Amino acid sequence: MKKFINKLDDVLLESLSGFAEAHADIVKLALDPHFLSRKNQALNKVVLISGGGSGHEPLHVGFIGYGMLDAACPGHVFTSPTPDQMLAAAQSISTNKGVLFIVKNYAGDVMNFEMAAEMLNIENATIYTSDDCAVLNSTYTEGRRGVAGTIVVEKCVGSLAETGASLAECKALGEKVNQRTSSIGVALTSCTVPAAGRPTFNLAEDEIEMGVGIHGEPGRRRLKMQEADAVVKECVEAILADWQQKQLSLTEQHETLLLINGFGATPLMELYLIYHSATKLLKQHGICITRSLVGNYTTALDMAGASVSLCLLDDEIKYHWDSPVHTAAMRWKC
Amino acid sequence: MKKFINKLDDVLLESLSGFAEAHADIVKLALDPHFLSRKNQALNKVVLISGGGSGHEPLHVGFIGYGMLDAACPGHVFTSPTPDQMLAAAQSISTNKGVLFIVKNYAGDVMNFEMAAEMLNIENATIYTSDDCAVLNSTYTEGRRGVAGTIVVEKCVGSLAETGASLAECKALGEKVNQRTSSIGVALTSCTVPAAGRPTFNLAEDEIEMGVGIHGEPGRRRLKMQEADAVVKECVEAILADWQQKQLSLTEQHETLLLINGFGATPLMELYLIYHSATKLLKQHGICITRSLVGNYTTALDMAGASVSLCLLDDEIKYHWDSPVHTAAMRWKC
Amino acid sequence: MHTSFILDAAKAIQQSILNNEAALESLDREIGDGDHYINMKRGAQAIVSMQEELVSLSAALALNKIGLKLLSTLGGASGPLLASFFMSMAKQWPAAGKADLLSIALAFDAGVQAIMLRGKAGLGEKTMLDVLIPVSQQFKQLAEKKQTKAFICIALMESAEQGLINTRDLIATKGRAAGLGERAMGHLDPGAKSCQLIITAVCQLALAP
Amino acid sequence: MHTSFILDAAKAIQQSILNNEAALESLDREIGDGDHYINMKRGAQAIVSMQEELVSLSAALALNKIGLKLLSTLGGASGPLLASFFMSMAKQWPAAGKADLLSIALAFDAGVQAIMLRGKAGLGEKTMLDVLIPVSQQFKQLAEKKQTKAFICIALMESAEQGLINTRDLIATKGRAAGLGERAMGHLDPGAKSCQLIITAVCQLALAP
Ligand SMILES: Nc1ncnc2c1ncn2[C@@H]1O[C@H](COP(=O)(O)OP(=O)(O)O)[C@@H](O)[C@H]1O
Ligand SMILES: Nc1ncnc2c1ncn2[C@@H]1O[C@H](COP(=O)(O)OP(=O)(O)O)[C@@H](O)[C@H]1O
Ligand SMILES: [Mg+2]
Ligand SMILES: [Mg+2]
Ligand SMILES: [Mg+2]
Ligand SMILES: [Mg+2]
Repeated sequence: MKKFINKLDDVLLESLSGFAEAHADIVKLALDPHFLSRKNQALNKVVLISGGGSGHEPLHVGFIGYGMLDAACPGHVFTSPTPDQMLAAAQSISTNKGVLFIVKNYAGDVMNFEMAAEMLNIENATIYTSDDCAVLNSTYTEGRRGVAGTIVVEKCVGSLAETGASLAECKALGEKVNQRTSSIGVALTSCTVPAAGRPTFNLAEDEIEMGVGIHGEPGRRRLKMQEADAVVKECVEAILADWQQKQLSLTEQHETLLLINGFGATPLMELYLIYHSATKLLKQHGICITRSLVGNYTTALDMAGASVSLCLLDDEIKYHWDSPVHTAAMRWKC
Repeated sequence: MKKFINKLDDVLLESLSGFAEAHADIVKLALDPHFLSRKNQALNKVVLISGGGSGHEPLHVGFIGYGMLDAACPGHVFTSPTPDQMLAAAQSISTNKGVLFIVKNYAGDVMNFEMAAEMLNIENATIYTSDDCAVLNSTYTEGRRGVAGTIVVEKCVGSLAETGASLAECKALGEKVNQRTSSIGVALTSCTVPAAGRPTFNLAEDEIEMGVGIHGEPGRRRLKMQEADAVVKECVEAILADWQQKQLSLTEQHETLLLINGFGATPLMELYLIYHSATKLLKQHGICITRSLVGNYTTALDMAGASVSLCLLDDEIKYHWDSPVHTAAMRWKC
Repeated sequence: MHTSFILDAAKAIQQSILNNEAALESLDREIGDGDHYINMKRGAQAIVSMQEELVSLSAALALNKIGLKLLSTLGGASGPLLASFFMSMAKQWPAAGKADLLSIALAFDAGVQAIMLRGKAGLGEKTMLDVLIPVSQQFKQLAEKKQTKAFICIALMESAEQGLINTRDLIATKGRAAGLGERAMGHLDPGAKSCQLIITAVCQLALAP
Repeated sequence: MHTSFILDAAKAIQQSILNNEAALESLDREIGDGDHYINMKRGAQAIVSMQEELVSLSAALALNKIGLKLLSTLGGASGPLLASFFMSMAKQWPAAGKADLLSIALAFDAGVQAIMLRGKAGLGEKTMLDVLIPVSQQFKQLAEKKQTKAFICIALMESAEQGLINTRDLIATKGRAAGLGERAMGHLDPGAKSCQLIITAVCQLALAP
């Protein structure tokens, strides 16, 4: 394993420090317990707090700022943050509108945020994101994972919160966006957790993992590498099947947001090729794409691979997606 | 080699198509010869055209748009574009202010742009960027390479051109920014050119290449992997030595822009750790950092590694760096 | 049981985790995300570092502090689960001088119940509970039957071992492996492995002369 | 020399490039950026595809078209250089019926001069010129001495081979390898290798009965 690190124990703090220094105009870093929050906290709005294991950057720290999150609690690499972080973050920001936690649906994240929520003496609610449609038998298990679609939830709820909307309204919008978003990822290589020092899993030189999780969790099936169009086809069809199962109905005038997310080591050149492939296939299915995002937004350290996310827009979601945002990783109209 | 591609011959065109589709609000793609240009071309400004081999995305296509480039000519992977591309791009955009080519200083790029410039019947000039201070004996050779610092040149000249400045003024600013910017990169792994199908060079599991070029050209020296601080120290000292050689003098009130650029496969987490390390070291040398950029901006396909660039700001450069920009890869204040 | 035993147990557990790095690490790489060893190591280290702070406390207070510490250092899924275990066990812990085996077994069981509640899980879901539930049941039964400490310790170690082995052929329905379906079969659950290590370390310590 | 010879030469060159994939590819990987083989292959393919368009043209016009085609397909450093070579050679090409060996040698030399001008390079800089300059000089000398075609062809192939070998121990001062300093030593220059292949393919064709 070759990585730019000093001591293993210091990776997280040094990296967060660099992030806070590079974006000192937007965020500030609190230590012990660690969390990052907006430099200039807006008052009179629902406080949006997300978090999760580190190694998915820019998620979530890169989405702190105007129009998106108020704070993010980074755990160790691929390890959920602990409740004291969420408590400290929530308590450091006081508005009279309550706190909304945005949590990716993983056992660890769920339980840590849940304990924080129980301990917090401020009105609060939680949105669990679960856009990953990779896992087929998820109805028999504790449910689907939250992956790249989480960004769309954070962006839209962030925009709504900025208008002074209530906790219930923010939660409702977040749940709607989550419900209308499906994602699936493919790994070409494993990732390497710094502290482990070796790849989490092994893929042969001609194998790929379809439906991989953003921590390198095995997915739906392992298959031989194929041409991009074939791989993307399986992704697109998984998403459309999921939409059918969710009974998302497509009107004539429907619009969608297509997000091609890189896992960290896949060049932009390939991500745009995937985007092109996905648009071709989606068009064949009569899907109309009117918004797009391509890049490394929800990564899995140094994994090569990408995920496809599709969100069925409506006027409300579109409005909040388009509205101004000013964070380290996403900025427009301001 | 596992990559998201269909046929080798189609990689570039499919990827450019995806880019043009995903950013149809900003750019349009012309075919045969290939180039991308702004969707809404501004009149009455110097036309800025850059280009180079593909595989460095978002450079240059990601920097087309308001406040930056007017067009970019992408060559095959790591291969300079051909003069007909530059000619077609220049001829498709007509303003009365002339054309400024921004060219990274590589034999191939230089000669292809030169031939285009000779064949073009529109007033034109060229800026050659040469920020890479990795190569020690560059005074005896045809000169230094242009690397990540090129973005700073494109951003600042782009901003100035938007004000209606003349060709000479734009060229002068670009050359000033180039002169005040030094960069050096380190590779932890090679990259793999799709058509070659195998890594360009080999690094042992404990080796790194200091001073690597953005095409995987060997650099200054090969050394054993060390802790990040030691690696970054060598980079920072190379840059400061270069500044001394360039006789850039630092006033009490000097300000700098620190750019930590990922080569493609290095996670943001590590890039921010490098940023932290570099700020620590630069502070020790009395350098004051007031602007920053961290991310994958000038990549080398799937190479793991990063480069450090430092630009000595002045009021003019700072103004043009801060001014609004709206491109696929860099957007602020609009 | 005295606080000093708890402190010694913490050290024994830490040692056992460190000794089993390869196993813990590879199990979570196989059906999880590869961080379980690191999490457990960090948690154990944090507890062992509390020696001074804990030594003068009652066992119940010490157990509660341990739970709180785990809550803020472990993270992941195992963090809130093991933290809940210790905090709930602490609540039920018998008063000083009344710590007979049955009341310890009941406190232990309260801890296991807390994990079930927090994780919304039961037996057969391929989690740490596949070790903890049978161990707890047996502990209560044997303590009710007034078996000796030595007998109980040996039985619990066996039960833990068996519970762990049982996880091998289960399909996971909780935790990170829940997405794997049949592909999780043939792999032990990492959390079950650490619980088996913990139980074994404590029982061995209790058995020592 | 007739246009048909040029077309046959293009095919022979293409074949030679394809046959030497491994060498061309690895040389540019070692001291360049690994694309030289792909560039040359693309260029050769483009020229071979022009057969129909070229067959009815004069040699000079065909050579000029080839230069223009290379300019728009090759890219990289070799693109403008080889394109300039063909376009300048075309300008100096003797009129039909006047294509004696000396005038061909002079046209070839004009092409090499164009490369020197465009690349601002000369002998000993570890580039294709280390093959082309000696070959051109010898071509002129032997043609002036009215040596036979066969003699000249054999001499030029040897000269190209020697020029290529000479690049091995040079430090590059032009092109992508210029940054390498002493590390470029021990490696042949990829552009020199393709030029040696081109010259050899053409000479062999000229030698064929
Ligand atoms: N709902 C649950 N109930 C009980 N145990 C669980 C549950 N979810 C996960 N676990 C346990 O946690 C272990 C994983 O812990 P760890 O690797 O530290 O956290 P994470 O899964 O968040 O990376 C699993 O092996 C399993 O034993
Ligand atoms: N200034 C120059 N003069 C002559 N030949 C050059 C010059 N620069 C580069 N070359 C030749 O070009 C070759 C590399 O070509 P190629 O790999 O196709 O382009 P690039 O270097 O742009 O990737 C070198 O091996 C060298 O022979
Ligand atoms: Mg984890
Ligand atoms: Mg090249
Ligand atoms: Mg784990
Ligand atoms: Mg090359």
